[in-house]
Amino acid sequence: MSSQALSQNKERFELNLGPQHPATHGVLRVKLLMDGEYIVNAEPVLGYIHRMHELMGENRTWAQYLPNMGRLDYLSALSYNLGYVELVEKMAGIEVPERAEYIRVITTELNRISSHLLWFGAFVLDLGGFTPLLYAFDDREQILDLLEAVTGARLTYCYFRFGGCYNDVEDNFLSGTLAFIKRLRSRMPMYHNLVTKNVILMQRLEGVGPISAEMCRKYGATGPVLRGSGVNYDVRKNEPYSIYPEIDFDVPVYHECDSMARYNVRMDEIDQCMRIIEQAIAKIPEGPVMAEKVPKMIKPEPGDYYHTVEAARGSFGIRAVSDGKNQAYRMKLRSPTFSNLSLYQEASKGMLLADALALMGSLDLVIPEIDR
Amino acid sequence: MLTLSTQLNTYLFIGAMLFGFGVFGLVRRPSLIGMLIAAELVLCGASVNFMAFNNFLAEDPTVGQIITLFIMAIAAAEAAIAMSIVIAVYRNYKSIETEDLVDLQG
Amino acid sequence: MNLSISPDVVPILREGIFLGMVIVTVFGALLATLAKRMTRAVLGLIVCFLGIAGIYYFLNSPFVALMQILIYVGAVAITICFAIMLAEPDEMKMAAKTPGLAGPFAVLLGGAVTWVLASTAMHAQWMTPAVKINEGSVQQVGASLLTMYSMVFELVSIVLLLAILGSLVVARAGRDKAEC
Amino acid sequence: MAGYFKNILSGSWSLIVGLSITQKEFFKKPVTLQYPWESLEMSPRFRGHIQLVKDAESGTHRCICCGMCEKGCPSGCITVKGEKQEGVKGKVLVGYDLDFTKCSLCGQCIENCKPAAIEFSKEYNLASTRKEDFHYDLLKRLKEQK
Amino acid sequence: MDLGINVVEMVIYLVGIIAFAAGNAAYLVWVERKGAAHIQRRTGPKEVGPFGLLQPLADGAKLMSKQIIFPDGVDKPLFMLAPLLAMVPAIMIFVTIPFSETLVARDINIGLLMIFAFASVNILALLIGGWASRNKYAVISAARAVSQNVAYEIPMLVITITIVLITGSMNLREIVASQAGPFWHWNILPTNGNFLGPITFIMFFICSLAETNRAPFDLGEAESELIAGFHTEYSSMGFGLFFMGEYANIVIGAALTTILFLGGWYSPFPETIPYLGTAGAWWFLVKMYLLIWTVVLIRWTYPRVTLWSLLNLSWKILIPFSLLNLLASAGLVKFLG
Amino acid sequence: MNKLNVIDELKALAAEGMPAAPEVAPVAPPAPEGEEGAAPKKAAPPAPRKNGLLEVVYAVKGVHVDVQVAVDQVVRAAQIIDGAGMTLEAITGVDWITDKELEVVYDYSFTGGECFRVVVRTRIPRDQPNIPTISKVFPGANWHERETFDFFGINFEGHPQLEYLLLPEDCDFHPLLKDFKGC
Repeated sequence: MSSQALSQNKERFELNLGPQHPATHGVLRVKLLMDGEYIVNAEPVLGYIHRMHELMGENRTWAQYLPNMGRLDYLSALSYNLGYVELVEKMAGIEVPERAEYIRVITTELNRISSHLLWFGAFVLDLGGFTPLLYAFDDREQILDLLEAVTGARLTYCYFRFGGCYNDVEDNFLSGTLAFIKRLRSRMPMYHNLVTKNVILMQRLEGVGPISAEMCRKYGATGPVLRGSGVNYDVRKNEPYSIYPEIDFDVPVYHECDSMARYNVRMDEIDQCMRIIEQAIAKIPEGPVMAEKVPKMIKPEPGDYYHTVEAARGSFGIRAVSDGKNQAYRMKLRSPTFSNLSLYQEASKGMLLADALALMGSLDLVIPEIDR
Repeated sequence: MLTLSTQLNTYLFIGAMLFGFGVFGLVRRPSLIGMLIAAELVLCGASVNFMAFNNFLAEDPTVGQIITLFIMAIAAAEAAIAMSIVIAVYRNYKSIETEDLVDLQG
Repeated sequence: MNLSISPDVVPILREGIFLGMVIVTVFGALLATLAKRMTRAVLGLIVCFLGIAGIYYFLNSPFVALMQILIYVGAVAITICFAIMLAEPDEMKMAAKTPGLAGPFAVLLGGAVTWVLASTAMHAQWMTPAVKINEGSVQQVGASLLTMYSMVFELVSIVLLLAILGSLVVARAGRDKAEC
Repeated sequence: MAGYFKNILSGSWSLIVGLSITQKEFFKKPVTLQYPWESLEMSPRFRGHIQLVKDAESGTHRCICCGMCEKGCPSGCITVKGEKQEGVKGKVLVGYDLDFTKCSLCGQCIENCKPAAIEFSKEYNLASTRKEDFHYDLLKRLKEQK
Repeated sequence: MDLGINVVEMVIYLVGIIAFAAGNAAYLVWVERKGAAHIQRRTGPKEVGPFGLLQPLADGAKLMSKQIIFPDGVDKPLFMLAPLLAMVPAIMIFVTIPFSETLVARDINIGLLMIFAFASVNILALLIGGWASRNKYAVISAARAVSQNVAYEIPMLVITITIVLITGSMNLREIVASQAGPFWHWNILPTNGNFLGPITFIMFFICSLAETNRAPFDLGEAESELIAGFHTEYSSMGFGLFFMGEYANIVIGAALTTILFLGGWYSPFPETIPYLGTAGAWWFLVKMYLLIWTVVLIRWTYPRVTLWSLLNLSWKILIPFSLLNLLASAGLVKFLG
Repeated sequence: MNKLNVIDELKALAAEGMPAAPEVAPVAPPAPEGEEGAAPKKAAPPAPRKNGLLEVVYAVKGVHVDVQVAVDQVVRAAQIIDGAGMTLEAITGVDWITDKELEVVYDYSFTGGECFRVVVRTRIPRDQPNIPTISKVFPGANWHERETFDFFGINFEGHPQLEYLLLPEDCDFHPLLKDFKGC
């Protein structure tokens, strides 16, 4: 009897984390098998806001598919816009004016800062600190105001067009951006004093949720998760697109592999984004923001094309298969958090519930992008 | 006029009743925890007796109190050990019912 | 207007409170032994402990009464609650089981024990001491603990230490075995 | 052992620093806006739902019923109804329906519009409990604006 | 059972205590919300009454008008009993707290013991509430809350024993009286025989935070992990009582800290200074509410600790230090006093 | 990582399955052309591609190497790529309904240094969509394969948990198949 009893350990119980749970940031369900406070197995269950974006790509013209991009990752929508328009420009051979490229980079990097700020707040909220979230929101609102003045939207931007941008930026946007960067520079020490150096936060994050570089490779994790594992990989550096080669910036890499490393990577990235924006504003030329000869109806050559950009959460890849029509034959969206989350099951084994949620927060999940 | 609260016999009777309840529970309960609860009742019955004698009959009224405190300490120790035994038994047998523990010998 | 309670009423009030305490105690003890669900049995135990604390108060020992709450309610009852949470996930199923022969036997045995003890107590001739050497106040209890009964005091502390160690060892060993 | 005390000290210090920051922020002015009582000026590029442009010269809309907005719309939320009328070249707009529940405010319709007959409105107080409230007849709306 | 029980006095004290506990619980919620809002650069409640001062009443009315929901499978009697267990001991404790030399409901000889006895009943509320809810989050939360409470009761008691050792009494009024005078007579400073003075004060404060399940030790109701912990399934006044119990416990923690360390109702200034130097209940309240404000500020500043670092803090830092302090103070009392 | 080694090994792998004159892939087809270099007029659908390795122009296609292998070679291809320290970006399918074939596309990239992207693709018959899983080589393939199973109904043999990932568990359709008509 004893051996049989031992084999089936009844002390374990199942716990449903989600679909609605304060820590899952949206509608993600994690099926936890727990042994007391320890996690034996954590299986993420996806699909609660699956919208079949890939099928929409096959039913819409290339231009009509544009607004879908802002709905994937609503926190860094412009990166996704950028990836898609660059892919179509590559397919259709459209040249983009230089001013448009600069505007794209400036707005995308602003969007990346806002995304990281929101992540920062939400992450600390996951760890139980509420106030930093609202401080981060304060700064983020400034970015949203700036971007709203340019794009007309606050969250789900649809600003870039094949061959350029929807419209030109005004000078007060550029000066406003510089003023904002000055403001954020002065706020960063506050964030570090309040949160980064806080001993409780350090205890919560240091050594928690280790993800080795090899694990990242096996699961295809990218972005800050990969860079927090000591791999110097950033699409902006490794396969430069747009005007990134002309801009001098560093890729923050931390070798600790823990949640703190991922936290530090993102906080340092905010600094680097500010550097990029400053340089881009200094260098931005005058000129048109829209290519002159953009075909009314885009019909790329048949074949398949792949393009990757660095979104706020990792490398966002699009594989488009064209059959020469004005619609895509197949549109594959490779979202970074899908891969990042797929390692959660393995990485969270044997962790405490609180630590596992810290790990989940450090992956920076945006569920609509995972479910697509 | 009723003067129950000033009579030794009242307290002794309460103590005896608690003790009896404890014995009753010890025999009746099929599970370890139930028996543990009953055992606490037995200890309480004894304590009440001590306190009663202490108040009415003892020359030195600190003795009964001290003994009661000791009983409490023993009860706490007993509860801790009983809990660990219950957990250990449950881990091994998936049950804390005394009937299921027949192969405890080996 | 005299709003103070007249001295005549005080003993009645006192008896009333005392009876209340006794009823609470007995009710708690009944619940503790008869309740089908274990959690309710623990609740009964707690109620019983609180009643006994009240009875101790009547025995001129508020200190022991409060210690009763602190230790029994605050520690022992919580330990038992913990044991239930850890070891009885299916208490509903447990409740369905009725003791077979144990029931009547238990009633007989319990009743017999109570009867024997109570009748002995009632019929015995207790010697009332001529003089009390102190009042049994907290200070005096403390002094006794550290002078006359210091040896017992130390022994109890050793017992407690051993109990902690022993329970750790027992609980721990089970865990290792279950995992490998 | 020295590390033990150092950890305690530096940890406590970080906690005190954190407290001083929040205490300082406590005395600063709130940055929020009490929405229903105060409201923000929308930026010029703010994208509300689309509306027909009122032509300054003719005092009416410029729509020529080409249907490009309808075709360009990814979500199919625009229905343009035009009909032939005696003595008028081309079609005359008789109805311009917008189903705002589907609209994603991408601006494809406005880009596709040759005569620049539609623009984004600045409407943002658009709460309702009924779906029908978001079906707009833009032509009627334009007339009501007069 | 004293003979001269005055009915009027008893009723006044009882009503006063319940009003004080309930009023504090209600208005501390307001303080918490308003304070948190301003810390976060928001306005907070402002609609109901001036500065939102009637918000607690509106909240109370809302809570009372809600339906009590019993989820399937809950143990009904226990489920209903738990909120009462959370509130009643808290009110019992208020009986012993001396707000000034004369303003105390019952001056009990072993008041300190009484506070700890009834505070330990409070744990049962969490345990029973969590268990009766039949909700896994609630059960985990209850287990957490209890292990936390048990771990922090030890250093708290040891520190309290140190103070009792110095004072030689468990009577709260006498403990305060032994600190009579300006602040250098208080137990917070080593000058009064409490060897580690300010450190024990901070340790005791941390313990009281942990005992009352306040952030950053609010593991029991860690909303990002356990939804709302042991009161996940509670609605209406069941939740309301838990909530009030929590705030009443905060008041008790602050009051106890004031009594043990901050000289109770004594002014920090020498008596020679007019007005400021006079002792009285207001000084007690000033000190208590300052401590409560610190509690609020802490909640809105720090992230939550994990269970292990919480237990480590207790076992590796607080307990050794408090034992050290006990030994040192005992030595001090033995050789100097 | 040595790019050339990977290319050689993949080339050898692709050549293995067909002794009868494997197609010598043209190196770098002209930029605007389709991948086959022999894409006929737009009206006619392109013929199914033969197995083999193409080195394509990165600036146009976004990948460096494009290799089509036989169905039973995908695991070995994954092993070669894994051995080179590359990572799996995505797995997806394409429904070539006119050819009655499904294409499974594996995107690999290199994150350890200089950019290098490899596409491995294979074609399986539409009525028997079976393909070995590579989740033993890349555990990250687990979800990608489940997603492809959701959308195309491709059966990854040996997959540890081939259940619906994004679609509801009770659905009985595969939306990205070209004959899917909505539900």
